[in-house]
Order: sequence, then structure tokens, then C-alpha cells
Amino acid sequence: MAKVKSLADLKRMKDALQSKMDLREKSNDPEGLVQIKVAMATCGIASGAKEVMEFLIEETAKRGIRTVVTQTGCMGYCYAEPTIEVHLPGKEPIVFGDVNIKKADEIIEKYIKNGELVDGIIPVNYKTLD
Amino acid sequence: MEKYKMHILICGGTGCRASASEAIQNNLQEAIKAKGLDDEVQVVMTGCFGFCEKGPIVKILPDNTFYVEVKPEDAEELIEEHIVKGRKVMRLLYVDPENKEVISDSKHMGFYKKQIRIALRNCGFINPENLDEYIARDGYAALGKCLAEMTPQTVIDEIKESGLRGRGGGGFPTGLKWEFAAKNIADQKYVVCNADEGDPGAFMDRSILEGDPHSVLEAMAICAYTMGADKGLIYIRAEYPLAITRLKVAIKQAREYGLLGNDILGSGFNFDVEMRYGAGAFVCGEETALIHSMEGLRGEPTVKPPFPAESGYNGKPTNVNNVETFANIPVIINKGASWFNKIGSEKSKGTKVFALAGKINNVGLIEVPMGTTLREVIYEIGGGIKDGKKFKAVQTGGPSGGCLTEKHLDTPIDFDNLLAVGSMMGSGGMIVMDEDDCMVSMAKFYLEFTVEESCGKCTPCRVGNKRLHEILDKITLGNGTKEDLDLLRNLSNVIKDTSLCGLGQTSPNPVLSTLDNFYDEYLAHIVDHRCPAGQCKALMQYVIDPELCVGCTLCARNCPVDCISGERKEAHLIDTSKCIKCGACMEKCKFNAISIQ
Amino acid sequence: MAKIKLAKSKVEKLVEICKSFDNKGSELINVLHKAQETFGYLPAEVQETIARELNVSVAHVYGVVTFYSFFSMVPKGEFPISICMGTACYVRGAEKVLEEFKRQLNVPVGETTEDGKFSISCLRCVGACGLAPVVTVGERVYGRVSAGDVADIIKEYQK
Amino acid sequence: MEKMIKLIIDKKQVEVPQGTTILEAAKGIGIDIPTLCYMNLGDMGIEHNPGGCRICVVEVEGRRNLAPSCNTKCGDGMVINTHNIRVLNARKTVMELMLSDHPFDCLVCAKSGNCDLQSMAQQLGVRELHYKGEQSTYKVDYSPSIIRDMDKCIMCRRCETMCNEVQTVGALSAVNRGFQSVVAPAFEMDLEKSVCTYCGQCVAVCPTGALTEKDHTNQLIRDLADAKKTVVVQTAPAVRAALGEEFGMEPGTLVTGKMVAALRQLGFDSVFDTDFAADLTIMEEGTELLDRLKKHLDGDKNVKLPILTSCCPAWVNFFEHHFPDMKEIPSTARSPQQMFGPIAKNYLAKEMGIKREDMIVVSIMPCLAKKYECQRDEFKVDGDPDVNYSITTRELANLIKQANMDFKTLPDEEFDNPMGESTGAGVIFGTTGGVIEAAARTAYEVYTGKTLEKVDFEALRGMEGIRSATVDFDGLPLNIGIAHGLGNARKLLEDIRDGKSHYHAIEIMACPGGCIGGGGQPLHHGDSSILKKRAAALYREDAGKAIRKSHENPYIIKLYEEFLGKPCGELSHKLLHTHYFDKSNDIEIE
Repeated sequence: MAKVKSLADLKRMKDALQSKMDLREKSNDPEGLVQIKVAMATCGIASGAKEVMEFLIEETAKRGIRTVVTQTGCMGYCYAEPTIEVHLPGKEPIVFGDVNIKKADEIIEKYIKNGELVDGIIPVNYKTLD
Repeated sequence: MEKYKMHILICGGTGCRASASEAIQNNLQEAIKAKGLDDEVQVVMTGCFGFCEKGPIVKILPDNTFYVEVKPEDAEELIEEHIVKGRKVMRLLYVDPENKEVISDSKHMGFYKKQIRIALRNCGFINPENLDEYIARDGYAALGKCLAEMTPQTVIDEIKESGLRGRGGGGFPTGLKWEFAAKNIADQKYVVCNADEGDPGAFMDRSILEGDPHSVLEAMAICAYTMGADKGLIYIRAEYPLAITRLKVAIKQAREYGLLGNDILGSGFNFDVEMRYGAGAFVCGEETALIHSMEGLRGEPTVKPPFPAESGYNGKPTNVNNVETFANIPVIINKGASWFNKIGSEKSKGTKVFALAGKINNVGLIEVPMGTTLREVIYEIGGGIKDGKKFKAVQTGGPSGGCLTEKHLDTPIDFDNLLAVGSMMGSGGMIVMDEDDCMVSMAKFYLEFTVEESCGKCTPCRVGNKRLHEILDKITLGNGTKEDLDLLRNLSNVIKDTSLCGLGQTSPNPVLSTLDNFYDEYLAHIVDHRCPAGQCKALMQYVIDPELCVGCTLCARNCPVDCISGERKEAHLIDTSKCIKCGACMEKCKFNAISIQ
Repeated sequence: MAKIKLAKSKVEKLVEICKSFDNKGSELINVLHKAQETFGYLPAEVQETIARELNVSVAHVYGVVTFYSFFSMVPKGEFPISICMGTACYVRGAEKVLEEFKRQLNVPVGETTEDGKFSISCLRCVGACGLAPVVTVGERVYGRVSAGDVADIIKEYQK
Repeated sequence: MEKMIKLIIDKKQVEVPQGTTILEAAKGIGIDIPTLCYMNLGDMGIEHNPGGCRICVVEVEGRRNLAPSCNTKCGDGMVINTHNIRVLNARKTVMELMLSDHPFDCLVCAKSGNCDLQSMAQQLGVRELHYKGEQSTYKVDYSPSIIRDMDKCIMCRRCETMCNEVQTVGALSAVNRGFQSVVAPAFEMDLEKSVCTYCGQCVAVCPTGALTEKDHTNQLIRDLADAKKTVVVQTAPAVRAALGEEFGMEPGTLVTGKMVAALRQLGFDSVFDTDFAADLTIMEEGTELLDRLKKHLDGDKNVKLPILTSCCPAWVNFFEHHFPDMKEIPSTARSPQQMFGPIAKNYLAKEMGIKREDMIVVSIMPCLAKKYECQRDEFKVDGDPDVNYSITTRELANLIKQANMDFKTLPDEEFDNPMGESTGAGVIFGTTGGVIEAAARTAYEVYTGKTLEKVDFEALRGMEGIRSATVDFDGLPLNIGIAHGLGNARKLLEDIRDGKSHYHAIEIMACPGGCIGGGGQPLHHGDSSILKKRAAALYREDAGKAIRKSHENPYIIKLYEEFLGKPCGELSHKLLHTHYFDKSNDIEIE
């Protein structure tokens, strides 16, 4: 086990470890963060939801956006899978359909970062729990 | 380093472990493995979440879903539904008892709404056996800051400015205490953590040690730095095996990381910690008694002065603080005294952890800002009285405290207010009582405890408490006289006035406060030979109302002493000479035919 | 003075325990903890041996043993039953549970049944106040126990 | 310079050095705060102030609760009330509590009239007990010397301090907790089975009747009344220096002649002096010392030095229990009491023409361990003890009072002969350093063959707990050590065990001050000035004696000529020497 030899050491260590705990820290206050729910039912997974979810988790972290990415069950839009729901703080949640990695990238850059709407929004006729 | 998409936190506090939280952890892990999700989901056993009433608790992150009363056999469903399908398992979610609303995120629950977690900041959040998780949450940063950027005096000044007062009961300003210990020059000094939580019905210190042991180690190191000590001792009850294990793990890890030992963080500061075990003596919570116990002696207190700051463990300057006090220190250093002293009331800063128990809906461990009212704690956090009964009293401060009533409910809780109304903060036990609790019996219960725990060194505590108990016993048996009430009061006052240590100086509080607040109840026992709460066995009789009894024989079959007779389908009769008043018959009767007279 | 009888292996174990604490008198309580952990209780012979090894008086050792309720000079039952008498458990009816255990096993608190199977003791708060009243049998914890459950609990261990 | 502190006690301005307790400060201006558990053993360096009884509490204005004056230090500007209503009520209530757990058998209690608890209750005006309840009850523990009736214990714990800190015997400890707590031997066993040495220092400080000596006065009265029995008495040297105190006389008043008169009036057939036997002890022990010394000087590696005195029975018990590995070191000479016995019953009885079994030998001793010593099996012949029993100075005083003698006005009378004649050397046995000085006087002359001109060995006298001196034996420097109080003895013994001791001879007395401070003496309450006065009295009697060296005692010379032969000879060995036992608590391995 590496010894922590100085305060600088400790700080470096903390920075490295923090990302591991990030998920827990963020879940303390999900309302203040960007919440993304990825539909992960069989249909979603079959159409690549898993990859999209991983992409979203990694990229939002890389781009310094405080997000909580969770999975959810089938949202009922099987025709448009993978679907994700993005909930910006203080705004109504918006559901995007047919989200592939390219689309996800676009959603991050345009909608999440700047609030610009992008194509593929599915009108909300469904309300998720809480 | 692997990054999990989801974390499942399981409460590993003693209460939840008693309800098989370990088995839940194992089953969850197996289910995850079966689904091939090992890399995606991390299962962590944490310290206490506080909501013991609803334990065992499982929390799933990042969506912060709070599952209650989980059983090992629920594990598979949780994984299948929540983790794989992303659907919450509704039947395991918390239901608000008032409006029957399902709440999945704990912070919307009444129990958590008013809480601010400082001392408990990491409990139920990190794996207490993983130092990395503590470091990730600013762990040891406060120690680092002290060693690199602050002098011992500036640290002391910061603590003084924070207004932190000892959480063990007395409420002595922590910064001042540290300063005294720092000012005494000696070749050897000690920092002692008092983890001998003996108050029956209080378990906050244990929860902190079980859930966040490093915060205490870090604070002890900071204290040692201010006073020039290089050795720390944790005096912990042997009855806390889990806390002991967690502490041992934490000490080992901290040593491996070099956060305990020589030249900590390259500062030249040396500090290490050893464990000492209590052996079941409440009086050892008193610091001089605690020190004697650590020295291998009978845990008898000695007169102060000399204070431990002058002459403590092995005759050397020693600073003793309790667990919760220490747990506050790293936060104060990290966030600053001015952040801390904005929380709380004028003379009591910060928060206080309480073990909320008794006849209350939400039993558990809570942390609220000083100045929160008893009403908020009992009705909002505690969810009110169990089974819709009527609130009668709340006892704070354990055997040293008093019983407070309806009229005190809007008292903001802090050191001075509680003292002013005849109780005290104590270590943080808070027991709620309802209309079925007899206050004379309550006082007797506490005195029984004091009599058992008195060390026997000084006369008033050794003999006086015994006599108090005997008088109370006499009253509950219906043999009391009005003169006894005067005797109780005089004796209580003298015991408080003349006892050697805090135990005797506070032991009559349950008597005095019930005399003050429930005088009529005493009179009812003495004059009417009646126990209004129906609790004093000698003053009551179980009777069967022949009008209501249908002769189902259920009572007779459940009577442990066979004192109920009667033919099937005919009214039954209780032989009061044989009845042991256990109440089993009344519990079983479906026709409300049995009552107490 | 009466000579004390103790098995050689036990004496050796005690000597070893004392040595692991540098034979320091100030370590008495730690030594007693270890000894009780090893032998289950602290009979006079064990205390005599410890006194000799730590170079303190037997009276002192006995004075310490009798001060702390955790130390016992009598062996506990095969299934030690502890009833929590912490305040939380008390107000939720622990006393009735205790009375029932005493009645059914016919032993007072602190003693062991004649067959050596059960012993009853009271303890103060195991910290499972959410489960009050709490009873422990060995390592096993029973929550929300009522007097009516007592017979069933005893039955579990009587096989 | 000491910092001075100003404070007000009962409206009086006081100035005391920093560190003074409230109790001391009040005493300084004549305010007597009652105490019960408090005990100050001044020169012994022991101040017992556990603050346990709570009788001495006083009000310190501004303080939340009352303060125990015995261990609360004065603070600058303190305002103290020692006897206001709050204090009086508290004190009286505490006293009532104490009495509520104490038997009400004062009428027949051994301590009645001399009991601190009784007089305190009276002083506080307790006339009624408002608080009654369960009382602690214990089996009364009868040992050969000490009776423990713990129902009467008030947990002042002075005995514990004496037994553990002063004497380091470790027989007693507080046991149990709370209302059940009591001071007891390990496992609450009988004292007789414990490591108790019967030094009696616990009895000497007990404020109640919880610890008392085993009373032999009834036995004595019956024996004196029995016309068939010849009852002879021996009186230890320390008794004469303290007995007068029981009759209001100044400490240090020598009452030898009055004591003899009183004993005769009580009906003893002969009144002898243990000092005679002390001279005999010197003959035997001195010879043994010289023998071992000579062998040592001749290079005998087997001979053990230093030689330790063996006249103190509590000390003998101590090393038998605690240092059995060293039981070969002390002199085998019996104590003077136990030399007197066999000489009386084997030699004197014959001279007087009576049968052994018709002679009762009683000793008056300052000591409780002597009661036990009488009963040791090795000091009995066919079950008949050489010394039948001993009574303490206090018991004798009680007898004299019972017999309605006006002790102060009794005429001085002389001891009977032959066993009443003694030298100055025998007298000083009663104080610390006296035995070894007496031995030195004789050993010097025997060893050097020269006359000792200056018989006062001032270097050996004094009250320090451990003393050492080198005595010049005509060119041979003899290193002598002295210890009184078993705690001090322990230190010297540990040095010997570790091979660090350079002494040739060591005198050990179990009680602080030696026999003058014995457990059977009038209570001195730790006032060491009393001990000093008693010692001075003995040295005064020594100085006034015509003969001051044991070997010059004409009756001793005669005894050897007529009966014993030579010191350490065959008969001496049989009658005047003994052997020791390993009484340690060995663990038998199964």
C-alpha cells in the first residue's frame, strides 16, 4: 500500500478517488443535476441502449457536466429505441428517440450544454415514477 | 479503476445487521453475479442510515431509491427489477404513514427532511472499511490542512470560534478544553476518545464508529497536534464488537497509508492510536473514571481538579472527548468555524445526534441542528406517537436527564434550554413515552439503572440512590405516603449537591423532573392507590367483563399460570390471587372483554 | 493457604496472555478480557494466576473483576440469553419479556439453568432500538419480542 | 516563594499558600470542618482523601454543587461557607444515609465510645433516620487477630490505603460496585485465608467497628478468676510508652511502674517484662549474626547475608506470603514474646514448682499479629501454646478502666524477678531501629572483645521509612539497614532479591514507627508527633537503665548458666528458634 507522504499526495489521491465516489455524491442532490434516464428494457438493450448509456456516463464526465445517468424500464416507445429522457434542472423532462452514439453526442453538446433542442423529441405522454 | 454505473448501499449498522443485512448483501452479490453485472454494480455495506425503525435498509444509487424492511429473499427481485429492468420495486418502498404516499427518495421523507448530517456525514454513505472512500470525501484533508497550514494555536482558535461544545453530556467548550491540555507542559500527553457509550437507549457514538471510524481517528490526530501528544487511546465498550472491528480495520489502514504513525504527511508529526476496552460500567463515561479504567483499575471517579488536562492517564496531561465531538472536528477545519457556527442556536452551535426511540413511529438515529424543537423532532422526524396514542413525555439525557412534557415541546433543543427545564442534553438519548407509561415507574426504572451502575465510592450516590429507588418502589406498590414525596425531593437535592461525580450529580433528575411535571400521578399512586397509566402491577387487576366474554377460551389457553377458569361458551373468571398480571389474556382477547381495574 | 488447581495448558495460556501485554499491571483489564474470551469466565484460579503474572494482588484483580459487569466468575449457559433493558426496550415491554424468561426457565438474572443450557442476563442497549424489545441468544438477535414469543424461543434451543 | 491566596471562610479573611485545601485553611483559623474518610498520615507521606464520605462538604459561592473540603484547593477570592443551612442539611442527610446502612448495635459494639461514626452522628445531631431501607449484611469474619464485621463498613477505605499503599500487603480491596461495594479480601474469603499479615494497621485507622481486634479480655478475666491457674504476664516495651494516653496522659509519658501496679492489682500472679526476653533475643540473634558474618568473612559462599530480624510477627507473615523464596534469610530466632513463653513454661514453671498446664502466659502487646503468633502450631507443645494469648494495649486500658482503677494515681511498682529484669537494650526494641541497636551493642563487644564506650548509636535512630548506617566494628564496617512499614520492607527485600543490597544486617518492623505504632496501640490517627514522643520515652528509659547491653543482664547470664547452656546451643535451638513456611499461593498444575 502506497504511503501518503505529503498533503499534495493526499490531494492527488483524493482527486483520483473522487470520481469513484462521484456517483454517490451526485445522487445526494439529483434535482440540481442533469438527469438522464436510459430505457433499458430488452428492446432498448437490443438496439444499443447499453452502449449509449456508457457513452453518456463517460462523455458527460469528460466534458465536465454534472449528470446522473440511470437506467429505467421500457418507456413504451419501442419503435424509437434506444430512448433516453433528459431532465435539465428546472425544466420539464424531454424524451429523445433513436439515440445512437452520434445522437447522444449531439444531445450533450446542444441540448444539455446550451439548451438547444435537437431532433428526435418524443412528445411526452408518459410519466415516469417520481 | 473500475467505475460502477450503480451502487447499492446496505446498512451495516448493528440494528440492520441484527435483521440479516449481511445475508441481504450476499444475496444481492450473488444475484448480480448471476446477471453478469459484476462490473456495473457495486455493493457496499455502509454505516447506519439512521432509520432503524424501517431497517434493514437498502439504497440504490444514482437514483437514490430507498428500500425499507428488505429481507434476504428480496435480493433477487431487486436486481432483476431495479437494476436490470430499471423498475422500482414498489412493495419495498417507504409509505408515508400519514398520506399513504409512496416515497422513494429518502430526502423527501419526514424522517430526513429536517436533518443536517455533519457528524453522521459519512454514515450510510461510505464503506467504513475502505479508507479510499473516506479520502474521496475530503478524508484526512483537515489533518493535512492543520499540519501544513495551521499552528496548534490557530487550530485551537478555530475550534473555539466554531463554538463546538462537548457532545458527551456536559457541553464544555471543546476548544477551551484543548487549550488547557495544550498549555500543560509534559514529556508525554494523551488524546483519549471516550467511546464508552453507556446510556441505555443511546447508540450514536457506536453508529459513528461503525459508519465512519476514520473521522474520529483524523480528529484525534488533529487534537494531538494541538496539544503536543503523540499517543491516542480509544476507550470503547467491549459490548460493541462491530465498532471495535471497524476501528481496528481503520487504524490498520491509516497506518498503512501513513496517516497514523511517524512523520504524518511529511510534517514531522507523529501520532498513533491504541484501543482500550470498557467492561460494562456506565460510570466509566466520566472522564476520571474512564482514565482509571484504562490504567487497569476499578473505574471509580476522582475529584476534579486536578482535571485530566493537568493530570490524566498515567498522571500525564490528557484530553478526553467523546466520539461525536471528534466527528465534528474535520468538518469544522475543512469548512471553517464561521460555516459551523452559523448552524445551531446562540450558545449551542452545530448539530446534535439523537437516538430517537420509544413509543414513536420512526425509531432511529437523527442529526438535527441545535435549536430544533422537541415538537419537530417528535412529530416531523419521528412521525408522531406509535399506534395513534397520546404523547405523554419525552426523556432526554438518559439516566441523567429528565422527563419533559407537552408544555416543553416547543423548547428549542440545546444544552442550556434543556438544563433550564430540568433535563439535560446528555449524550443524546431521546425516549418518547405515551399515555401507557407510568412516570413513577419511569423514574424507578432510571434509578434502578443508577443503583446498579453507581460505583459505590461516595455515600450519597451509593446509599442515596438506593433509598430513592426504595421510596419509588414503595410508591409503585401503593404503599407510599405524602411525606415520601418530601423525602424524595430533599434526598434528590442532597444527592445532586453532594455527589462526587456527574453520575450522582444528575441521577436524581428523573425523580425531580417527574415530581415537577407529574406530581398528580405520584399523588394518584399514593392517595388513590391507582396507577393512571395502568402499569403498576400491584395497583391493578385484570378482570373479565362477563357481558362481553363469549367463552372462546383463548384467554385461558394463553394464561401462563392457568388462573383463568370457565366453561366453553360461558363467561370466564380470573383468579386474582394467582394472576401474575402478565397481560397475555388481554392481548389475546378478541372481544375487549378483559380490562385493567 | 489453599493451593490452586488449574490445568497446565490453561496456566500456559494465561502466562502467554499476560506476556502479550508485557506483564504490566496496568493492562489488567485487557488481560481479563482476553482470559474471559479464552475460558468463557474468570474463576478464582484464573484470577490468581493473572495476579501472579502481573505482580498485582489477587484482591486487586478480584476488585476489578467485580467492578465490571462484563466480567463473570460463573460460566454462562450453553445458550446465553440476554434481554435488552435499555430504555427503548423497556418502554416497549422488555420487563414483561424478562419476567417470562425467568419464569419459564426458573432461574434469576445472572444465573444458569441446572442443565447448563441457558443463562439469563440483562444488557443495556444493543443499539437495535428499532427492533425493541430485543433479546439475544448467543449471537442471534430476536427483535420485537413479546412475552408470548418466549416459549418458542426457548423451544428452538431445547432440542 | 509560595504564592499566597486570599479567600473568605465563614466571613473571615484568610491568606494561605497556594495548594492549601479548604479543610486545612479552615483549620488554620480554628474552624473545624467535620471529616470521616479523610486521614492524613503526615510524615508517612500518605494523605487519604478520596472525597468519598461527603461529610466535609462546604459551600463555595458560585459553584453549582457543594465541594469536599478535604480535597478541594483554595482558590483566590473564594467565598466559603462551612456551616450554613445548605451545608448542614446536606451533611446531616448524608450522615443519615450512612447510618441507614449501618447496624444499630452500638450498645454492644467494640468501638462504642471510641467510634468516629458515632461521635459524628452525635455532633450532627442525628436523632431520627428519615431514610430507611435495605442494609448490607455480611458474614462476620473471625481471624486469629482481626474481626471484620463489614455490616459496619462505611466505605471510607482507609484500611485499603493502609493495606495497599502503606503496607503493600494487598490483602484488601474494594470489591463489587454501588450499594454492594465493600472492602474485602480476594473472593471475599476469610482474612485467615488471605495474604493478610495481621499487622493491624487497618484496625488502627478504621473509624467504625467494622475492623476490630479479636478481644481476649473475657478469656483473661476467666483465667484470672480461676484459682487453680497461675497467670503470668509479660509486657512489651512499646506498651509502657503509650498506655498512659488512654488515661488522658501526654503521649510519651512512661507508665512502666503504674502499669506493673495495675497488672498486679488485676490479679496476675507474676508481672514480668518482655524486655527480659528481648535481651534473650539479642543473645540468640546476635550470636547468629556473628556466626553468619564470620562465615561470610571467611569466604563461605553458602552463607546468606544480610541477616534480617525476625521479632515482628507481621513481618514474618509478610515474607512467608510474599517472599517465600527468601525465607532462609531472616534470623531463626523467635520473637521476644515467643522466647518468653517457653522459658516461662519450661524453666520458670519448674522454679515455681507448678505444672506447665497450670500456667497461663499472657502477653500485653502493642500488636495484633502477636495474637496470631501465639497460635502458630510451632509455638505449641501438645496443643498448649507457649504463650496462651496476647491482649493489646487498648484491651489492657479497657480492663483497667473496668476494674475502676485510677490509673494516674497508681503507685509505681517493680516487675517480678527473674523474668522482669531487663537492660536498656531490651527497652528500645519497641521503636524502629531499636532491635538492631541493641544487637549492635552486644555484637560489637562479642566480636571485638572490647568494651563499647558509646552505647547510643544515634545513626540508627529516627523516623525515616528506610534508613541505613555503617557501624564501625573495630575496623570492620558493618552495613545496617532499617525499614519500618511493610511497604518500605518490600523495597529492601526487592533489592536483596535483585542482588543490589549491600547490607550485612537489616531490621524490619511491620508497623510505621515500629511497635510504638503497632496496630494494638492507642490510636494515633497518623499523628507522627505522637510516635516520636513514644520513641523518645523508650530511649529515655534506656538511658536511665544501669545496664544497657543485653549480655550484661544478670538474669540472662544466670539463665544460660543454669538452663540453656550457650546461645544458639542445642536447647536454645529447640526452645528459642523457629523455622518459616512458604505461604505463597502456589498454583498447582493438574
